[in-house]
Amino acid sequence: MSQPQRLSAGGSIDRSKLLSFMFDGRQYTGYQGDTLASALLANGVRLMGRSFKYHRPRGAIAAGSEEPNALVQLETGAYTEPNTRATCIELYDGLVAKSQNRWPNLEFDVGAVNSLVARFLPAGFYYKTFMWPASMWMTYEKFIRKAAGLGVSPVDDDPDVYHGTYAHCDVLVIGGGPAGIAAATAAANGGARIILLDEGNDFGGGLLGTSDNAASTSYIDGALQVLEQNDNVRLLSRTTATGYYDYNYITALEKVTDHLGPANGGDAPRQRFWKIRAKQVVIAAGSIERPLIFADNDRPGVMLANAVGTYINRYGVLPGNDVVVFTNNDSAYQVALDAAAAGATVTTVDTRRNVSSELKSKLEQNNIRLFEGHAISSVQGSKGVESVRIMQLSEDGESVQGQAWEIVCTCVATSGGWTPSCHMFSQSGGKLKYDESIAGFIPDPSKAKVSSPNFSAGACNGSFTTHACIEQGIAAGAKAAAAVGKTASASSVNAFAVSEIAQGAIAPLWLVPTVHPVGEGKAKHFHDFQNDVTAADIHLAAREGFVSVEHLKRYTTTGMATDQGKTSNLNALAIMANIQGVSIPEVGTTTFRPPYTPLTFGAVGGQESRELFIQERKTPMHEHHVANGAVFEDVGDWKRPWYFPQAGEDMHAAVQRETLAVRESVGMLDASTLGKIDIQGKDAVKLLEMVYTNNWQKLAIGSCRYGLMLNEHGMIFDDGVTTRLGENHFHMTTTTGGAARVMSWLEEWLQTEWPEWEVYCTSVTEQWAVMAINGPNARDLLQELTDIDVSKESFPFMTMREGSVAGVPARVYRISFTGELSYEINVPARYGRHLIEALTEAGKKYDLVPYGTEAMHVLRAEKGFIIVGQDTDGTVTPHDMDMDWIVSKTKEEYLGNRAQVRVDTKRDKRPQLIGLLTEDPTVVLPEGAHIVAEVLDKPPMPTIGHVTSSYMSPNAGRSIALAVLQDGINRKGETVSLAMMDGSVHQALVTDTVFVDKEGVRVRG
Amino acid sequence: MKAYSLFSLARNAMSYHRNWQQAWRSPDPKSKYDVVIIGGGGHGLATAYYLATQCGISNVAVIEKGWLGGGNTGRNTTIVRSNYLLDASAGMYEHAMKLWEGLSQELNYNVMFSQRGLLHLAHSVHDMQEIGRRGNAIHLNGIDSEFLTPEQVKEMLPIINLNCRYPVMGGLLQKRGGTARHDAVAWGYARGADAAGVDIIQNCEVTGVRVENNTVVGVETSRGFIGAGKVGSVAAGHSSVIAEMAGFKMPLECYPLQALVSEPIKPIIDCVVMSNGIHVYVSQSDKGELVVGSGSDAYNSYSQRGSFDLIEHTVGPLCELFPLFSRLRMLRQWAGIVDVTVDRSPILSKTPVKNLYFNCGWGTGGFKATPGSGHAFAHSIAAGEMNKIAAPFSIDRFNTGALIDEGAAAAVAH
Amino acid sequence: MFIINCPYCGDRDQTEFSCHGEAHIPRPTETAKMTDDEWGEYVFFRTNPKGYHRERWLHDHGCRRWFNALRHTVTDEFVATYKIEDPRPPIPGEGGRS
Amino acid sequence: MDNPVIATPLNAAKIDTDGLTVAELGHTSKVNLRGDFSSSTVNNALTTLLGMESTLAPNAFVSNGASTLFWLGPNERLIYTDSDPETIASQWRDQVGTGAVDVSDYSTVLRLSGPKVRDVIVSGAPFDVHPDEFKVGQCAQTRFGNASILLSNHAETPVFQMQVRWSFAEYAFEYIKRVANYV
Repeated sequence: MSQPQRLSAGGSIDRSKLLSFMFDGRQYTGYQGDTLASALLANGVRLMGRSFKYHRPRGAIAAGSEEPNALVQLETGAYTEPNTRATCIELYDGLVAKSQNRWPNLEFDVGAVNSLVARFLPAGFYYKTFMWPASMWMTYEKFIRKAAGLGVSPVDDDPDVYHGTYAHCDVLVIGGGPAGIAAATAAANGGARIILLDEGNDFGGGLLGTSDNAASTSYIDGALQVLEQNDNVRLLSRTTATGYYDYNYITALEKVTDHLGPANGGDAPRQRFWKIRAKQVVIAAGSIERPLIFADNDRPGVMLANAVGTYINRYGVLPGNDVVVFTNNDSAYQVALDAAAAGATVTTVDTRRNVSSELKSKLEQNNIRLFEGHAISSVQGSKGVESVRIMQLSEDGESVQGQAWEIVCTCVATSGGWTPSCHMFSQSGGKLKYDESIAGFIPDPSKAKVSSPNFSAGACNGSFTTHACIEQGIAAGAKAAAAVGKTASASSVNAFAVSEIAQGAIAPLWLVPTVHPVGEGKAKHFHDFQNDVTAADIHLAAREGFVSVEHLKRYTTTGMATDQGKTSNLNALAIMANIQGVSIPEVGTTTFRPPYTPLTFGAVGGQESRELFIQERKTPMHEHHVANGAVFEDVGDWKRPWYFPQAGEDMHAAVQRETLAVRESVGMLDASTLGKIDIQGKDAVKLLEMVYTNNWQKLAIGSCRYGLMLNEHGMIFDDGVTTRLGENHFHMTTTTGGAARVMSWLEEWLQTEWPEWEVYCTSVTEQWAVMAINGPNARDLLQELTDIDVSKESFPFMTMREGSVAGVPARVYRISFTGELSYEINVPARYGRHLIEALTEAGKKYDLVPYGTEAMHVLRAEKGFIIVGQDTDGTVTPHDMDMDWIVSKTKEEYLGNRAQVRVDTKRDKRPQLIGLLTEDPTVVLPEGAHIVAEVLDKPPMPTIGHVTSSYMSPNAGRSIALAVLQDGINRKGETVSLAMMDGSVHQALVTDTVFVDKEGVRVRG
Repeated sequence: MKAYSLFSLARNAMSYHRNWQQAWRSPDPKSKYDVVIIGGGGHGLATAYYLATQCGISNVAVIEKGWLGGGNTGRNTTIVRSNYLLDASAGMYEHAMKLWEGLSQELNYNVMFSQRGLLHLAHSVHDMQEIGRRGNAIHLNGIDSEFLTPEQVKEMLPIINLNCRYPVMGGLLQKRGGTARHDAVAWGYARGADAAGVDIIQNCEVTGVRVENNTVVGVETSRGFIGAGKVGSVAAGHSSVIAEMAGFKMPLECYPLQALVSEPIKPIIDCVVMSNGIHVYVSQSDKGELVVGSGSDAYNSYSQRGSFDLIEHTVGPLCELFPLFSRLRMLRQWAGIVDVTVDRSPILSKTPVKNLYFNCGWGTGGFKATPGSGHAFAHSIAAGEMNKIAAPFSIDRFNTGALIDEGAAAAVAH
Repeated sequence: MFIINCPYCGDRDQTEFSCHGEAHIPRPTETAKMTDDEWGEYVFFRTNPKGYHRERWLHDHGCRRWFNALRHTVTDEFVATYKIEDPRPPIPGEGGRS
Repeated sequence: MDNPVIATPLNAAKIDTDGLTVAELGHTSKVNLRGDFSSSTVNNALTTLLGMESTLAPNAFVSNGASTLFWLGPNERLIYTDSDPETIASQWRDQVGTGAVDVSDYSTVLRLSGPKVRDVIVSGAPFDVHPDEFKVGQCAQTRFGNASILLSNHAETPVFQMQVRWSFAEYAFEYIKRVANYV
């Protein structure tokens, strides 16, 4: 018979839409509006999963996101999703789910052997063993790892897309129950911008599970209609507030298409991640029922009372035909009545002796048997409750006595009271206070964070009746609206007509005794179901001194499971408090850490994934490089041509060819990515004098000069050529990776240290497209395209000329990073593509070769030009680089000057830049290879330097290298040894750093 | 101290675990100790443990303002490695590594030190040069290190996306690297120190450092004055505060450092993965959770709260390098307070005040050093002079300029 | 996630800004006359208070102006932001002290 | 080599989907201007060179058809102009003696219109673009994903402009294209 536990009528499911789904390989049916859990219960399936440690059989205890037990592996293949709460999965046709953490199957799970040896596996047992022999730990651990871990990760890439977005509002209302709806309605009425969100697919919160379902839903719908018509209100269902951060920044996850099933969402993203900035926040997050902690309280069929009520009233499902309601407060009585009304045989067991006559008579009218001052002392049935035994509680609640009554039942509805959901308030930085009257923590508004103004209303504030929730909601909404300068009106909120049972006082009973002392006998008292943490574990923790909340948590793992202790934390605190004989607040409360419920990684990334992960920055000539077969290198975010292989060429061959061509004829390099800064103002020279180590006063207009920048540690951090365009006007270039850093460096000093100086820096990096042409034929090539007189005499080395190149306005800098005759042609970026095409065309007769960054590196190394970040590493001074020539001896001050003369910076024998020539000219030393003081047969060996740059140089006709070597400048001519990781050793001659054209005639040619 | 073993476990099971003794006592402070250690984190407890067990000084108190192991010891991502570039760092971290390798047995407490390997990924020519240099330096310091090709990386990590935004060009592997159970380290050292006679005093906040003619004589605490022959401050994020009490400044700034874990899943990655190019720092715990290191915010803070954008900039890269993680979920995020020096290396040093020693500045990398730091600090305090391993980490280096700059050595991009 | 009041642009999201450490540390003049210790003090040593902190922020995704802020390092809450040339706003509860 | 192609980073790419139209403007001349905008010298320069007033509230822009002046900072403005940017820059330097730079090619400008515009923008920008907060005539420098942008509101309908650096243009455009499907 299908859906044997489905009631013939009632609930807000759509019985006209029959859905079929698969659980553990079996076909079932349910209705639109079901959750996977309600549908399984309707089909009489109570066993839904296995616990983490003991593999105990488990069923759903809740109907919402607090569920610790009923975690399933949803769907398969690329769409699979581990650890998904069956109580939160909206049923769709064709849904496929599997139970987790069991082998070979749920009914028969080998792992359950753990529960047989459970007594040997108390909290923290692993700290006490698996230590011998030491070598075995890794083997033990393999098994531990296999055993742990619940569900399985997908093995394919996520086929879904996600959307992240910011949102702003006057008032954010967290929670769409009676309090939240009232707050939003009251606040919206005055024109405030509102966002109202709720994790359910329908608004209404607790009301959706109440007996007079019809009346409640019509009340909700009425309120929602008004809100929907208001343009200033955004209603977000299926949206969970996951985190509450400083200055009212709240993150929320919206499940946009999950409820449609895999690949049914069309263009819409699977989930949307909201980053909401709210001027005011109303927290109406409701509360979570606590289970009573009694012997074997984890058997499938033992559920939270409100969950039983919700399954009956919202889903039209009767979780069991024989129901025992076990409570220490009045809220569960309505559930008893609902179950009876649904046709169940109901017995109510109340730990209290003073049940109100009103409640008693209600039970009598419905033939519900009541045991006062009694408790469940044991549960029979392992894969599902078959019966419970109840016994009388002693006055002090410490023991059970007298005769045991056996009551046959398939469902136990238990209520140990209600815990306000203070997560959001606590995350906002607010402190909680303990409220005896409800035996729970509530927000302490006097200890809220000033920068995150919020109001708590309803059950999360300790008020559990619908009428109280609505009143508080109205008040909170009004206050929030007023705080943003909007008026609010209570009258806009409809009156709630449904009557409720009056709630009497709760009599806390944190641990229900059995005939055995806690921890003895077979039965276990679970408070953290998923992590299998029992009252006995808390006793052990106390015994061993793990008494502070955090120690308790970490030692027993209570509250650390995927439900983060929503149903267990307070029970654990209370049990520890009793053991120590202190009050619950004295034990303290653990910090509530985001997210409220687990948050999909993909959603957090939103759209900023794949191509949008990190921008690929490209120069105006990029397409031309692609067309010419460039292989690109990532330099920062930039794509730079690395080399241009021709048919049949590998990287080495291409680079050798490009390198030769430059010195033989002419080559061109895209240098657009270098940082460029326009510097103007009457104090511009003063700035250069401070940020560079050399002198800038006398630089002539139209001339260029190379400069080194130091930080205040005295270490090189960038370099480049700067050109004087006018008396008070300069054009600075920086390294590609350093562009932003240098710009910020200049502004920092100008704005914070020398605000009175008149200097204006503007980044013009992308204003200019730059092609560098290098080689003996560079002049002739340029002459073909320009009206500038490029003759040696009128356009000398280290000067700049303006004119037209290839018919477009250009600045041509005669500077060189190759030691060749070289011009860097700058044209406005819009003409970049035009320039490179013109050069290619005119270059044909000179066999113009495009070359990439690798050939550039070889060419500059042949000349001993350093690359900041490769030959330097942030710990080297100009002297270390053998560049004393660029440090002014006359300047009083420049950044980093004082650091040059610190004890350690001025000591000799610091690592210094030198050249290396290997004994065997065909050996190209690996970059990073180390020079050793002496060669030993095996490490450790003392090192005295390392290779920073190393290439095969076709122009030197052999391998060359740059290295830093202790006292290197004085060691030229010596032979040093380099020890390779494979054990081999290379000898190399220490030389100066120039390997080609030592006299430097070519660059001035 | 009753020894832990499979047998003690079985024996206690028979008596329903009623007879386990306290892991450590909760004594009232004495009026004076030979050495007072400020801070009951891993480093402080290790220092006390080695003072009592190796330096013959057992009249020691560890003073903790909260619960022991409650600072960065209980908030880090539990990574252990010793593959550092510079000799001073290699000396310290390899010293720690060697102690890690026998720690569970030494403490008779399973700290679950698991050498599942630690893999650094290189994503650019510059990264390759960096690991090339570091790999060689580590090798020549006698520490294990090997280079991997992208294919070998893929073999170790079948689920990795080699062709991510900055394609993986190679890797540097330290097989002896891995993880340990962070809480267990604090608890194991505490239990061992307590057994050796050390008083561990929790919920006791240091409110002042009493100095007489430039020599420390004790500490003012929320439980009264406690005299001390020598004081070792191992207060991590609160070191500047202790220094201020003693009347000097430290070259430190405190930042929030964030981390997060996923829901537990069956084993999917075995080794620890670090990528500076994509900014990923992930391992999988024995419980099955992906443990992910995030970044530190750039503003000073003692709040143990970070900015959410850092979480975005941690999860994004995680999914870029491991696209299949996209459907997994973040279970919990948190932050610690890290005390950072300019050269990103720690301070183990004498101070301007006689007999007052500081161990701090571990920044984002302290956990892995715990045994080595405690061992070196204990022997240095006992001797009154920083020992060979600790000496390079003196405060003086910020005046002489002899920084130990691992950060800068990793170099800026060109 | 702070809202930061840029003295020029008004309230903006934290992600438009970057923080650059303790404020009001002028670069010494005549550095040649300084000892290594004095220089080290200037470059490396910071107050790093657990409490009110004066620090420099840059509105780098905005007007690219540097400004100062007075912020509490335990609550992370801003007391004030002020232009580089502005006088220092007083520390709450400490009267005129600035 | 006469009349060379004048390129823009996106080659005038367009998006035309339900609720959103995006187009890259053709090459636009831009000049970055510095100075004390409360001074008469600056005011005169603005009047003589561009026929504009210097009084401009923070995060606002004004246009006189031929030129549009954007507030970038206390002493910084950006001008879109039909006149020759180099000439304006050099004349500014002569008349005011402060900074002026031709930045025409540094960035490109996307014009966005349609009911989806605001939702598209806030998908990547932490800035509140609600009509009550960000009115016609206002501009703001903010962040769109990883890109720094200059955003301006040109009409109620709404019509927004997004200025973005040349090398970030492709990224911003693809970003807009992707989220356009999601909002």
